[in-house]
This record gives sequence, structure tokens and C-alpha cells, in this order.
Amino acid sequence: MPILDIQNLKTYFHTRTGTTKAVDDVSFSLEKGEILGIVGESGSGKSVTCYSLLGLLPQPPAKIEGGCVPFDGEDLLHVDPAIQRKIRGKRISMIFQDPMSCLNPYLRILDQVMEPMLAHEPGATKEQARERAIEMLKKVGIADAEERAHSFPHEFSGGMRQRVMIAMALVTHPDILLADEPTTALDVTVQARILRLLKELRTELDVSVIFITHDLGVVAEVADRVVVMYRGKVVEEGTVREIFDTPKHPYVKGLLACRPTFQTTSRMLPTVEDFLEGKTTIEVQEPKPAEDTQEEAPPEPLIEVKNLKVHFTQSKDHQLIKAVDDVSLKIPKGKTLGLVGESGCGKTTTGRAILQLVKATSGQVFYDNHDLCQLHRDQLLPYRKKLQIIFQDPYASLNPRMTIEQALSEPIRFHQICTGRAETRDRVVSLLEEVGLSAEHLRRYPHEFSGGQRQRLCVARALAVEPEFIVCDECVSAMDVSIQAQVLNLLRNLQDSHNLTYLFISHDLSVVKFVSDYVAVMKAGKIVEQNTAEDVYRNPHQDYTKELLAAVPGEG
Amino acid sequence: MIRFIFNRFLQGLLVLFALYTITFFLAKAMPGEPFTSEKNVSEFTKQNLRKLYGLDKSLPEQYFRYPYRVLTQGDFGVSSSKGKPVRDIIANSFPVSLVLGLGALGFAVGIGIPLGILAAIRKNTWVDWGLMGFAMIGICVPAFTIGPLLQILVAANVPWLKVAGWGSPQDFLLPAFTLGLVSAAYLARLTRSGILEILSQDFIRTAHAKGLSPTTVILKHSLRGGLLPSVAYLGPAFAALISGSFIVESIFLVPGMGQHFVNAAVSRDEFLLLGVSMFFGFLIIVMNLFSDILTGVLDPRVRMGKEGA
Amino acid sequence: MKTFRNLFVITQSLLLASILLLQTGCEGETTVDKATREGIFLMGNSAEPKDLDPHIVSGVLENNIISSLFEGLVLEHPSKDGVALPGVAEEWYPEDKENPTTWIFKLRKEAKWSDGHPLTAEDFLFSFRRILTPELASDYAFMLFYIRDAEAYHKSQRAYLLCREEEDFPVEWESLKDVDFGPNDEAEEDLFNRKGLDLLTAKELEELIKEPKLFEWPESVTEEVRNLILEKSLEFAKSGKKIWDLIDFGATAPDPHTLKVELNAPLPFLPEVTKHYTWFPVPKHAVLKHGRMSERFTDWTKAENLVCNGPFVLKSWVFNDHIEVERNPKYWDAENVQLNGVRFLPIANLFTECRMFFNNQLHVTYTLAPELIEYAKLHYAKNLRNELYLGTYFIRTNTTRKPFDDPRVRLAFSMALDQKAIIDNVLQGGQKPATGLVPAFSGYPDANMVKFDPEGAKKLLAEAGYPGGKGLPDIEYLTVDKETSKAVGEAMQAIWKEHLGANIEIVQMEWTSYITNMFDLNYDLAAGGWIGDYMDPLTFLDMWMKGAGNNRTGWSSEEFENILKEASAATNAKDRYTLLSKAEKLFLSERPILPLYYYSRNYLLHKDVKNWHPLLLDHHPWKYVKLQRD
Amino acid sequence: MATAEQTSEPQKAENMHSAPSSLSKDAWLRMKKNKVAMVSLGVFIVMIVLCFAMAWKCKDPNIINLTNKFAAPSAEHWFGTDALGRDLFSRILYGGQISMLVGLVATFVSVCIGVTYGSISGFAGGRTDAFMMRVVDILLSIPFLVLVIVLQAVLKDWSSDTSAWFVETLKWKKDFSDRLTNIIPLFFALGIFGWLTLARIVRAQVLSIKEREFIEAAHALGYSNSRILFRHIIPNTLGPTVVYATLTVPSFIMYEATLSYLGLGVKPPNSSWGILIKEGANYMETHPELLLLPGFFFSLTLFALNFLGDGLRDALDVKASKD
Repeated sequence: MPILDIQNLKTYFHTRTGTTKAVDDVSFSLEKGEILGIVGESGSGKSVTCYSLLGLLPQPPAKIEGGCVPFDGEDLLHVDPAIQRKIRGKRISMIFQDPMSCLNPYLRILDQVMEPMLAHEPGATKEQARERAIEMLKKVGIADAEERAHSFPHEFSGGMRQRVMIAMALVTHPDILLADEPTTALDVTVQARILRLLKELRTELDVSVIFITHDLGVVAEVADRVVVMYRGKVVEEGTVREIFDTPKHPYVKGLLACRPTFQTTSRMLPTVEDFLEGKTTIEVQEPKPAEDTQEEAPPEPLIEVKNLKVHFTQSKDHQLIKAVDDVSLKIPKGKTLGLVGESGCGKTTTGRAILQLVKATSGQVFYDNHDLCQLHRDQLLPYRKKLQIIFQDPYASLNPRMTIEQALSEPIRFHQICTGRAETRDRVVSLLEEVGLSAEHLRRYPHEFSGGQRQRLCVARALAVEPEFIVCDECVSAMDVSIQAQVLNLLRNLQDSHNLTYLFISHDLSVVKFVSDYVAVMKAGKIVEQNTAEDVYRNPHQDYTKELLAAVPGEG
Repeated sequence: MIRFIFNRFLQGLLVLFALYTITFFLAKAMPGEPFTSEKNVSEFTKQNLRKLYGLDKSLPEQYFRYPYRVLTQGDFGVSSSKGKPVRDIIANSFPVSLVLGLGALGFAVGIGIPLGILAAIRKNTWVDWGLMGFAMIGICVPAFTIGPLLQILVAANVPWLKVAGWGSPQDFLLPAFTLGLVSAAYLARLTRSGILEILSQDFIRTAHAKGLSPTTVILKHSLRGGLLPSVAYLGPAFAALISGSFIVESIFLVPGMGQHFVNAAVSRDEFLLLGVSMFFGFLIIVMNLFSDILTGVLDPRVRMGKEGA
Repeated sequence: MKTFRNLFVITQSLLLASILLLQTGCEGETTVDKATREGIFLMGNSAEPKDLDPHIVSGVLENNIISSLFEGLVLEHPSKDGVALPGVAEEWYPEDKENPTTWIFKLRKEAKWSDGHPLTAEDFLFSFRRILTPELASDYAFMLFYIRDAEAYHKSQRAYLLCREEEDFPVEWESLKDVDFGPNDEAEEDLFNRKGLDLLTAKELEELIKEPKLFEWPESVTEEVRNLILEKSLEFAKSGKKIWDLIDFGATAPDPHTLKVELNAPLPFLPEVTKHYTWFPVPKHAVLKHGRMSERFTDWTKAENLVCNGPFVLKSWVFNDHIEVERNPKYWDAENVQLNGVRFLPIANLFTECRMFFNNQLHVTYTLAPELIEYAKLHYAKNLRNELYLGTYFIRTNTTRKPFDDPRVRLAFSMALDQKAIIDNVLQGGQKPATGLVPAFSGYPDANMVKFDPEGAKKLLAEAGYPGGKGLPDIEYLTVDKETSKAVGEAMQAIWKEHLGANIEIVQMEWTSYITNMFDLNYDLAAGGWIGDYMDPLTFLDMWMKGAGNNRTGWSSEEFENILKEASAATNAKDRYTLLSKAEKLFLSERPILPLYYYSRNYLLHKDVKNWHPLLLDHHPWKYVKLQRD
Repeated sequence: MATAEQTSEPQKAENMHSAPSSLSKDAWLRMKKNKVAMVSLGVFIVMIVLCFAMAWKCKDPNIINLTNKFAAPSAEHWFGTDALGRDLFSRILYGGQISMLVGLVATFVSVCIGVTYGSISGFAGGRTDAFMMRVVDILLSIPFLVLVIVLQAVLKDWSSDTSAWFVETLKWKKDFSDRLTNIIPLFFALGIFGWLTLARIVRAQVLSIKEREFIEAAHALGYSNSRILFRHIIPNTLGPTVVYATLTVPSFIMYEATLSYLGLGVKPPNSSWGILIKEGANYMETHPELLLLPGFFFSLTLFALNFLGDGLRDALDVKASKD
């Protein structure tokens, strides 16, 4: 008998602009002791489903329009809020995606972990709660739990925080754990450890888990059974094997296909749209027979970085932080160098130092045989338009108060690429068309676009000044796979048509493998391995590289 | 931490010195002098008076003499209008202002913050609009209207409340309320927006997911962060409250410090003016520092570095 | 949400509960009830006194306190103006009734200071010398200038004192009045004129003799006189002697209980003058215990140190909060003192003061805000006091500037001033329209020269070349930052516009700026007024002499000054009044000021207060005031 | 919780048809949906029309009729008369001209200074920032009254001289140029102090905005510092600025009364709301209408302004426009 049985759940959002059917007639069940993966892209309604179960949606605008979820003799969807509170955190716990923002920054770890127990077990003394909290923190793998429990969340790393979240969720020994994208924001190696921990805890504590994620690799790694959601509906349900080996729904097929893996060799990715449009055979461009030339003589480097060092002094404790420590790189013209490493390894700082956005402590950055580090602010101006950057968060990197036309025409005017009003406008329109948008978007603001469109806009802005070199800083990391595929295809196209050179910074090894000609692996400010992409992935030399590759979910 | 305080202390000294310079020359630029009187005071007497207060000396000499005497002898000069050492005047009136200011702060915090929280909970309802309208009244209606109204409507009808005067413990109620009202209004607005900001954060969802009651969520999880803007406001505001208010002191006959700012300026009482201005500057510096430290206490992230990650 | 609202309710009710807790322990008796029962008089006294040293202060509010602590030679009568009762002096008389230049005061033998120390004539001599000492820089020292050589001492008139002994001094001393013996602040920076000849040190005098250009003499002074003065001054300065040794001071003590005062000129009303606190004795032994004679603000006036001789002694002085005095058991007439004590409250805010009275917190207010007169008339008619006061409110004109350099314009503006309308509608305090400069005195003729006559005013203005106000420049009316001053200004603005077609611009300033601008003659019209210092018309007239501290109109008249001089020599009171009246009429015919009204005092007095009678100077002798519940 | 992605693509496209062309137009469209803000705007416009257009049709506010003081409301005098028998209604309307002008212009001036100063301070950071903020500390502690007295002395002759110049050279009406030159010194006094707190608020905003990626993108595009500051940072600080600015309007209006009494502002017999309230408060016991009527106009305008400010903030916040 399933421990949780969701029947015909309907959750709609009523806003001024209309009604969104976020969850539309969804039914599935969770068996005792299993890990059920819910897969879907953002907006598919997978998170809203879970929030509906716990009554965590703000009402209005959300409204549960129908369905029932019997649990322990009550209907979870229509239960008195006070009783629901007793279930929440006691019988059903939840962990969230971003452990950074989901832990209260103002309270100590211990207080937060103790809190559910104090709230739900009226008889428990503070001392008991403390003991249990420490025990649980130990169980999730926090060393020196007694001491570290008195720290604040910001003193923990991301992985540690997620462990704290798990400890907090399990401290009351719940029957069900809802895990909403718990590993998405983590590095691959950390992600692997957390997934392992979850599996262990499931058996140890006998808890059933609903695991929500957009990452098919993760699901393959952790789940027993999978539910795939698309636009508020369940499109497919089955065991992991069934879903991965014999997907039935075109959406699921597309989802599986558009994800770059180590095995992908094509230059372009199929997109989900192709599948939804009913194309049965997916035509992707064959890889160019370029490998020969590559191996013979790598073309002239466009960018050469020599012994780059960036050091910071922390303002409070005056500690020297070597963010980038003696890095040397060569990026051939028209090629892509992938820079991989875990968060905090200095890959982002390297990218910014190349663009002179961060002042280098020492070392040189040559572009066309000019050392950019030596140039004065004014002298740098002509190079600014040759070197551009695309950031991870396309929303944060667009000025929210500028229309697209303003945002795109500003660099064009500023660098005097076009002078006339009409001329500028034509150029903006052609840029938009180039990235797959159209002239009707000119007057919109960034927030009116979806994530993928926004990233296209960022690409368009970078292209506006006709650069030769673009740093792509985690530029697809926050995206769903289907959109990721579109953006990656766009970058590819542009590289071919404009002969662009990329520095592709990412923590996602599959994506890097897909886009890069060369790969450099970074750890703690240093490059540990650097070679052609094929060589690095097939034949890693360093232990660290091997560890990274092994941790990639779904590739083991 | 110690280094931070030390740094700010040094900056504070520079601020005080700059403040002294400006106040000194402004005081000199005012028309008239301490001995300007409608009485028939002869030029001869005035010269003797100037000699008495050292005002006959050259401007640079006077400029350096004051800080020299303050630093070496702790001598802040004698007030020409009150005939007492400035140090004694401040020592006499500051404790009164402190009590009044603390009372005002009590009212401000006791009224402003609960109202702000309530408005935040009932965001965009009539409760919210009503409370914010009430706050607006607090900001709009000046002390010289509220004070007399309280005297006429409250003090005149409550036997144990006096219209004005200072001495019995209940005397601080009306002036403190009058003084604190504006701050209460500001605090209500700041608390409201601060809490709303925090309530939209992810960790509030976590707290709900734990099954905590709404009260606990508000009090334990959102109040601390939601109060940060209020704390930043309270630093300088508290300095202003405890350094007194001319209007409130005049209406309620409170022997506080605020009246000296006005009286010293009007009677060209240079030393008293310098004394109270420097004291106020000192309070501002200390309170700003204090509010920065308190922000650190409330927000552990600020203590360590700028941001956690 | 519900729990939250509860929390809110709880905090609020806690607050209320704490307030209610305070309520217990307060009986139903009002502050005034209690004070009346205890015999403590509660007085609104406008502001914190500058000091309690009679030689330092210069205000009315200080007088209220000081007159409870100290007693002068004679005492005010509780109900009659211009009548002197025995104070420290048992009896007093001029040596020559016809020519009252020398006065004898017989001091009572039992007079004592509050610490038991006997009070003798020596204390008076010390006090006179102290207030006149230049270093003490008392604002009010001029009140003693009637005494022979007092002025010369206070102003350190070295040259005069040295030269008057010289029998064969070549010229009349009078002819040297333009010499800068005293300081001249308009002189150039590097000249000794700025400091004043009499104040130069020996070193400076030597320098001056070497380099005569350092001092500018009037042309008329001969070389011989110049050298003589310089020589004598230098000789004296070198000798190290003090000015005090040079003078022949008019006050002496033939025996410890007799004070003899010789004056510069006959002064029939000297006892009136001695009622002023500048003439009060201060305890020599106590003053010297806490500092030098000429030191200001020493500790002798502190509550724990103050020694005095009046009906009360200082009980407590809480800065800016209150001053309380209590019975002085050593006072010679202690058994006739009616009150047990007086509490003076420095209430600057007029409205607060009245509301405190309405709330039974005061026995008497210092004044009554004009805005509240209507309310007081309605609800507190029995308490409302409206008394004539020895003062005149007027508008100064700047006679050095167009258009008020023309007396016809001044007269026209004065005649167009509808005094009654302003009094009745703006001030409402029962003031009397000013018919002259000097308020009504018994025996002194009313000048009766100022009248409202708009037609005459128009005519005069036309004569002066401004028919219907045409050609009149914009006129700046200077006044202070008070609501009433502004209202009066606005009313006059409208009246002058209506009757004369004049454009008045009202300029409000805070007090010191206003005084400074007025003193610098930087105005066209300026609000002003004068409260008499003593019961004599002269207190209103001598301020208009050239260079007198309070003239500030730029107006002067030789003739006016000659009449005043003549009057000061008059021995007969009636002749004197006639002369003074003549001077007043002359002054009014030129109209350098536009009299508006004679002051009245409006205040609230509790019914428990007895023996409190209307007095022109409003100095109520404390020992007679009584509190009694009917 | 409804994440940015939740609204699906097709719905967006529908909204796009009426795509506005600028931030202000866009903000206006959003504000039209906010009822409270629109009512406030209505009230505010009525006030402006009353004070600036209707006032000329009313009685002369300065005509004194000493025998008809404190008259009750009548057809002749809608709100009755004041202590000198002047028509209260037209005094309130004429006073409103001054007060609104002072409140809005002084706020505008202080917003200009405060935003520029605060954003430069926050943008520059480091020692420049510390220095600029300490300057604010100093200005905050300067005794206000002393400065006003000095200003009054310095500017005393300035305003009449300037007024005379306007009349002679530019042939302005004397009355008008007098009123203008009288209130200009007021802006000096208010301008010196009004911007201090605002500068602190803006600075705090800038500190967080300058870390955002679009600023880094702007740097990468090689924009000059001033361009980044004025085109990219300042527009994003507008929300809190607007709210704070509306909160300061009442204090500016009340300060005007105090300053006028010190001779730095409106010259009698002209009036302003601040002065009317200040003087009306003195008649609280006997003629409360002298306080209540101008107080009502004053509060109503400020309420309207305040809710308008809130609405404006929401309207300017392009992100919040979704729900």
C-alpha cells in the first residue's frame, strides 16, 4: 500500500494577467521506503505539487482547485491549518534547492536543527533536542558536530549547508522526505556525496523520499521510480530503466536526447521542440572532419595568459587569498577552451582577470600580442569591444530598467559602431534576429523574457560590439536542459559564422566536453591539467580530474 | 573588531575637529555677540566682558585656545548666558534628556515596531493602509501641535498627570510620547518594509515547512532580519532623541539639553554652543558606531566579512 | 495571525497597566492646593536666571528671585507706587532738604546676614565698589552713576581724574569730550583710539609719546594739552597706583550703621533708585570667601553657599528646573513674613505657563499669551489681572535714511497709526494708546501729543513730497520672531498701506540679530519698547541723548540735551517735572520714534494669593505676600 | 514562490502588444492599476488646481478687517476669518502655493543632491566613501539654527537686491519677483541639510547594486564610470528614494514656517501652511478651526503624496509588475 497517494491534484495560480494551471490533474503514489524521482523542467509544476501537499503555497494567488491526498486519515489538501502544521515537519519534511538562502542567516545552526523537534514534541526538553540534533548532524556527516553546531549558516560551505538542511528535516524522524532539487546548486563531487548520503539515510531511517530534479542524470543515480512532468501534467511514469531505455512520450525522448553527455559527438544538439513537433528522426549536423587539422597544428593563440596571479586580502582578518595562482593558458583563434573546476577554484576570477574586470596581481594577458594588464583604462577601451563576457545569471546581468532596445543600442552607440538612429536600430534588430529573437521584442524589459531568451539577449549584447573573444561564465548552468541545448547551439552557430573564440567556464563536465576543443582543469587557483578535450576526458592524468569525471551522475 | 572600532574612533576624532572648525567659524559669523543687549551696555563694559571670556584675542588664537583648554584642562569654557561652566550645564541637563530620550525610544519602539509588524502581516489590506495612514499622521503632525493637544486633552483630565514639569516619575510620559511619535511613525514604516523583505525570503518557507506557527515564524525568523533597517535608522535617531528637543522641552518644561542648542545660538553663547554641538557630534558618532555594531549582532554575516560566499 | 494580534494586545495592555500602577499613591489634592496648605508660593518666572548675583544680572525675572533673597536700603510698598518703607535702613533723609545732594541712611543695628554675620555700612560700600569695578563688567553699573565719581571709576577716566586736580589746566574739560578717552570701536584697527587713551598701559603710553601718530586727537586739542595729558597718564601708569585711589568716592560710612551718599547732582528720588537690586548689599565676607571681588560667577551664589539678608534664603537651585527659597530666620522682620517659601519655575513657553495655571500648578503666571486672553476672559475672568505697567511700546525710525530723515514723514507715520484698533483687536490686553513717550505718572503731565489723525497724516506726507505714498521707497520694518510681534507688524502694514499708501516689508529676525541690526542702523522702522528701571520720567528720556546706548535712531538734539541737563540741576521736584515734560514735548515734535501703546501686564493670579496689589513697576515685596484659602 | 519562469511564453506575448516605449510611460501604465495611488493622484491634482488655479479667483488673502476677526464661516468667508479678520479660505489656498512649492522644490533639490552624493560615495567605495560619509556626519551635527542665522544675515540684502534686478532688468512684476526671491534663500537652508539622510539611503542601495552582474557587464563594455553611475546605477535606486522623499516633504513644509519666522523665507503678510498651522496652534483652545482647517489641507495633501510615493515605487519597480 502506498504511503502517499496523490489523486487528481489541481493547483492553479490566479493573477491579474490570467490563470495559470501550474498543476493540472496530477496523480501518482509513493511507496513506503522508495525514492520517487519527479523530473521536469522549470515551470512543469513539480515543485508546486510538493508545496501543495504541505500547504506552503501563498493563497492567493495559488488555489488548490481539486484532488485529494489521503494521509493518516486526513486529506492533506483540505485539512485544518493547525493539523497540517503538525504533519508538516513531523511526518513529512522538506528540503529545498538553495541551502544558502533556505537556512536562516540570523540563527545558529543548532537552534535551527533543534527547532522542528521542539515544535513537534512538546515533551522534549531543550537538552534532549540538543542531543538529538547533534546526533543527527553527526549522522549527516558533519565532523565536530558539537562545536560546529554553534556556527552560523554562512560559515558553512554549500554542501555542508545541504547536510544541515537534511539533518533538520530528519531530526523528527519523518515518514516522508520531500527533496526539492537538493543538489542542483552543488558541485558534482559534493552532489555525489549528498546523493550517497540520502540513499544511506533512506535505509537507515526508513524514510520514503520524493526527489524533485530537472537533472535526468541525478534521477538515474538516485531514484527507484520516475515521474516525468511537463506543463503541469504527468507525461510518463515508470522505473528508471523503463524511462531511460524505452521512453514513450516525445517530450521525455527529447529531454533525454538534448542532454549532452560524454558520448555526444555531434556539433549540434537536438532540441525538445524537435521531438514535440513530432520529428521522428533527428537530424543533427555531422561533426566536421576537422580533427585532423586540430591535431597537426593548433592555430595561433588569440589570447595568451602567462603566470596570471590574482590575490585578495580579506578585509576583516587580513588573510591573503590566492584566488588565481600562477595560471597560464593559450586559447587558439576560433576555438573554445573549457575551464572546469568546482566552485571557489578561481575559474570565474580567471575569466574576469582576462577581461581586466579584476586587477591582476601579476602576470600577463596577451591579446594580439598586447599585454592588456599594462594598459591604462583609456587605452583599454578599444580592446573592450574585442573581449566580451556572458554571465551565469542572465537576469542579473541585464539592467532591469532598460528596454532591450536601450540595452543593445547603448554599446553600439558608445563604441561608435553605428551612429545614426535608424542605422543603430537596424543593427539591433539584426542582432536580435541573429540570436533568434525578433524586432517585436525591442520595447520589452528583461523581466518579460524567459531565462533562455534573456541569455540570448546577453549574447546579443556581447555580440553588439563585434567581439572576437567571449568569456562564457557558467552561462548555461542555471538552465533547463532543453533551453541549455538551444543556447549551446546558438553559441556554436555564432562561433562558426563569426569565427569567435570562447573561454567556456563551467562546472558541468558534460557540457564542457560538448562545447570545448581544449579543456583546462582548475583546482584551488591552479591549472592541474590542460589538454585537448578528447584527451582530458578519455585519458585523465590527474587524480583530481578522475575524481571529477567519476562524480558526474549518469555517466558511471 | 577592535581594529574596526579603533579606526572609527580615529575618524570620529577628525569629524569632531572638522565639526568644531565649522561651528566655530559659523558662530563667529553670526551677527552680534554674547554681550549684545537692549540694555545700555557701554563699549567699555563690553571690552571688559570680552576680556573676561577671552573673546578679545585674535581669531586664530581663540580657535586654538578652545581645543587646547578642552584637551589639557577639560575646560569647556563658561557659558556667557547662563553663567555656569558649560561642562556643568551639560552634566546637569544630559541625564534629563537621556531619561526623556529613552522614554521616547520606548514609545517609538513599543508603538512603531508592533504596528509595523501588524501592517506587514496584513499587507495591502485596510489594516495596513490604516496603520500606515496613522504613521503618516505621526510624521505630519508637528510636536508643537501634539504637545499642547496632550496637555489640553490628557493632562487636564487625568489627575495624576501634570501639564508640564519634571520631577515625579510620571512626568516623563507626555513629553516622551510627543518626542517619540515621529520616530514611532518612521519605525513603523521601516519595520513594515523590512519584514516584508524578509518574508519573501526562502528561509521563511523552510520555517513554514518545519511546521512552525505563524507567530514563531514572524518573531523568531523574520523579526531579526526585518529590524535591520530600523536599527540603522535608530542610530542617528537615538542620538537626536537623547540630545533633547527644544520644542518638547519648552512645551513640557523639561530641563533637558535641547533648549541649549537654541538658546546658545540666540544669545550667541559661543562656548555653550560649541559644547552642545560637539557633544551632539560625539553622540552621533558613537550611536552610528553602536548601530553598526548592533547590525553585526543581529546579522551574523556582517560580523565576519561582507558576505558569506 | 490571531496569536500575533494577541501579542500586540498584550504589549499595549502592559503599557497601560504600568501607567495605572503609577496612579496609585497620588491623592486628589492639586499641586496648588498642596502648596497653599504648605505656604509655598508657586511662580512662573519665564526663564532660568543668569545668576543670583545682584551685580551681574540685568533682567526682570532675576529681580523676582533676588528681591526675595536680598533687601536694599529701602523697601517697596506692597500697594503704593513711589512709596518707600524701611529696609536695611531704618531712616533716611537728605542733609539739605532743599538741595538733596547728600543723603544719610541710618542702618538698623539688628540687621544680619543669614549666616548670622552682622550687616554694616561696610557691606554697602563693598557692594558699591564691587559693582563699579570695571573688571566685573556689570551691565547695570550705570544705575550707580548718581554717586560722586562712580562713573569716573567705572569707566577708568584716568585723564579726567588726574587733570581735574590740576588747578592751572589750560582748557575746560568739557571741551575735550570728543577725545577718545574710552574705547572707540569704530576707530581703525592699529590706532590706540580703539582701546581708549585712559586704558593704555605704561608701555603703550611710552610708545605713543614716541610715535604720536598712533592716536588721533580732535584738531581742536592743542599740543600742550595733549602732552600734558600723556605725561600725567604715563606718570600715573608707572606709579602702579589704582584708579580707586584717585577718586573721591561719594559713598562713605561715618560709622558702622550710617551710610552717607554724596551725589553728583541733587536727586530727590534717590530712595526710589535704591530699590533697584544694583543697590542691594552683597555679603563681603561670603563673596571674598569664594573668589576675588571682581570675579564673576564664583561659587558664592550656589545654593549651599549663598548668604543673603532678605526675607528668604535659597533652599535649592536645580538648573533649568526650579529655584526654591525658604524663610530666613535671621531676617530682622522674620515674624511678619507670611510665606514659608517661594518656588520659581523657568517657564519660557507662554502657553505652557497658562495651561499649568489652568491645571492648578501655579499661583501666578509671569504673563499671559495674547492668544489666550480671550479664553482666560471666558473661563478665568476672576484670575485675570490686567495692570498698567511702567513701559512704552514704540517703533524706532532710522533718521539717517530716507524717507525717515524727514520729521514730517515720521510724524505722518505716527499720526496714521491707529493705536486703538491694534490694541483692541490684535493685542487685546487692555493696553493704553500711547499719547507720548512717558507713561502716566502721578504729578507728571501727560504729553498728549500722539493722536490718530489719518487726514493730517496724508497731508503731512504730501507736504514731505510723497502725496498718497507716491515716491516712497519700500520700507523695511524690523521685528522679532514672535507671533504677536508679527501680528502687530501685519496690522500696521495694512494700516499704513491704507492711510498712507506705503509699502512695508516686514523683516523678522531672532533676538540678537534684531538688536544688532537695530544698533547698526540697518533698518527703516524697528519695533521696540522700554520698561522703566525706576519710578521717574528720566528713565524714559535720557536714553535719547546722543550716543546713549539705547538711542539707535540716529536722532539727536542739542536743545533736548540742554533741557535734560537743566533738569538734573533742578532741586525742586515740580520744576524738574516741568523741564522733563518740556524735553519730552520737544522729542515728540521731532518724533524719532512712533509711540504705539503703554504696556500693561496681563497675567493670571490664583485666588489664594493675598496682599498682591497692582504696581507700576510690578515689584511685589515678598514679605507681605500671603497664601490663604478662603 | 511563483518563480519567474512560471508564466508561460504564450501569455507573455499577449501582454506585449501594448508594449510601452519608456520607463516613465511603463510606470504610468502600471500605476493606473493601483487604485489607492490613483485616488491619491486625484486628490493631489485637486489640491494643485485649488491652490494654483482657483486661488486667483478668491479674495485677497492679505486684506485685514480688524473688526471682523474670528468670523464664523459664511457665504462671504467660506472658512471664516483669522485673528486679523483675513479670509481663511484664500489664505489656505495662497499658503498652499508656497508650501507645495517649498515642499516639492526642496525635496527635488535634496533628492538631486542626495542621490548624486550618495551614489558617488557608494560607487567610489573605499576611502572616498569613508570620507564622504564622514562629511555627512559633520553636516548632520552642525547646529541648524546657527547656520540659519548666518544665512539670514548673509542673504538679507540679497533677496531685495535680486528682486530689484528682476524688476528693472527683466521687467517682472514686483510682487512676483519679491515672492520668488524671498523663498530662494529658503531652498539654500533646506538644501544644505535636506539631503543627508537620503544620501545614506542611496549609498546603501548603490553598495548592493554595484555588485550586480549588469554593472560588471557595463564595465566589460568599457562604459565610463559616470555613464555606469547615471545610466545604470541611479535608475535602480529610485524606489526607496521616492518613498523616503515623500516622507521628507512634511518636514520641509514645517521647517519653512520656522525659517520664515527667522526671516528666511515667506515675508508677512504672505503665509504658508506651516505658518498657518504654527499660528493656528496658538488658538487651540478658543478657535480650533484655525489649526484644523489648514491642518486638514496639509495632511490631506501629504497623505496623497505619501500613497502616491508608494504607488510610484511599486510602479517603478519593473519586477513587481507581474502580480
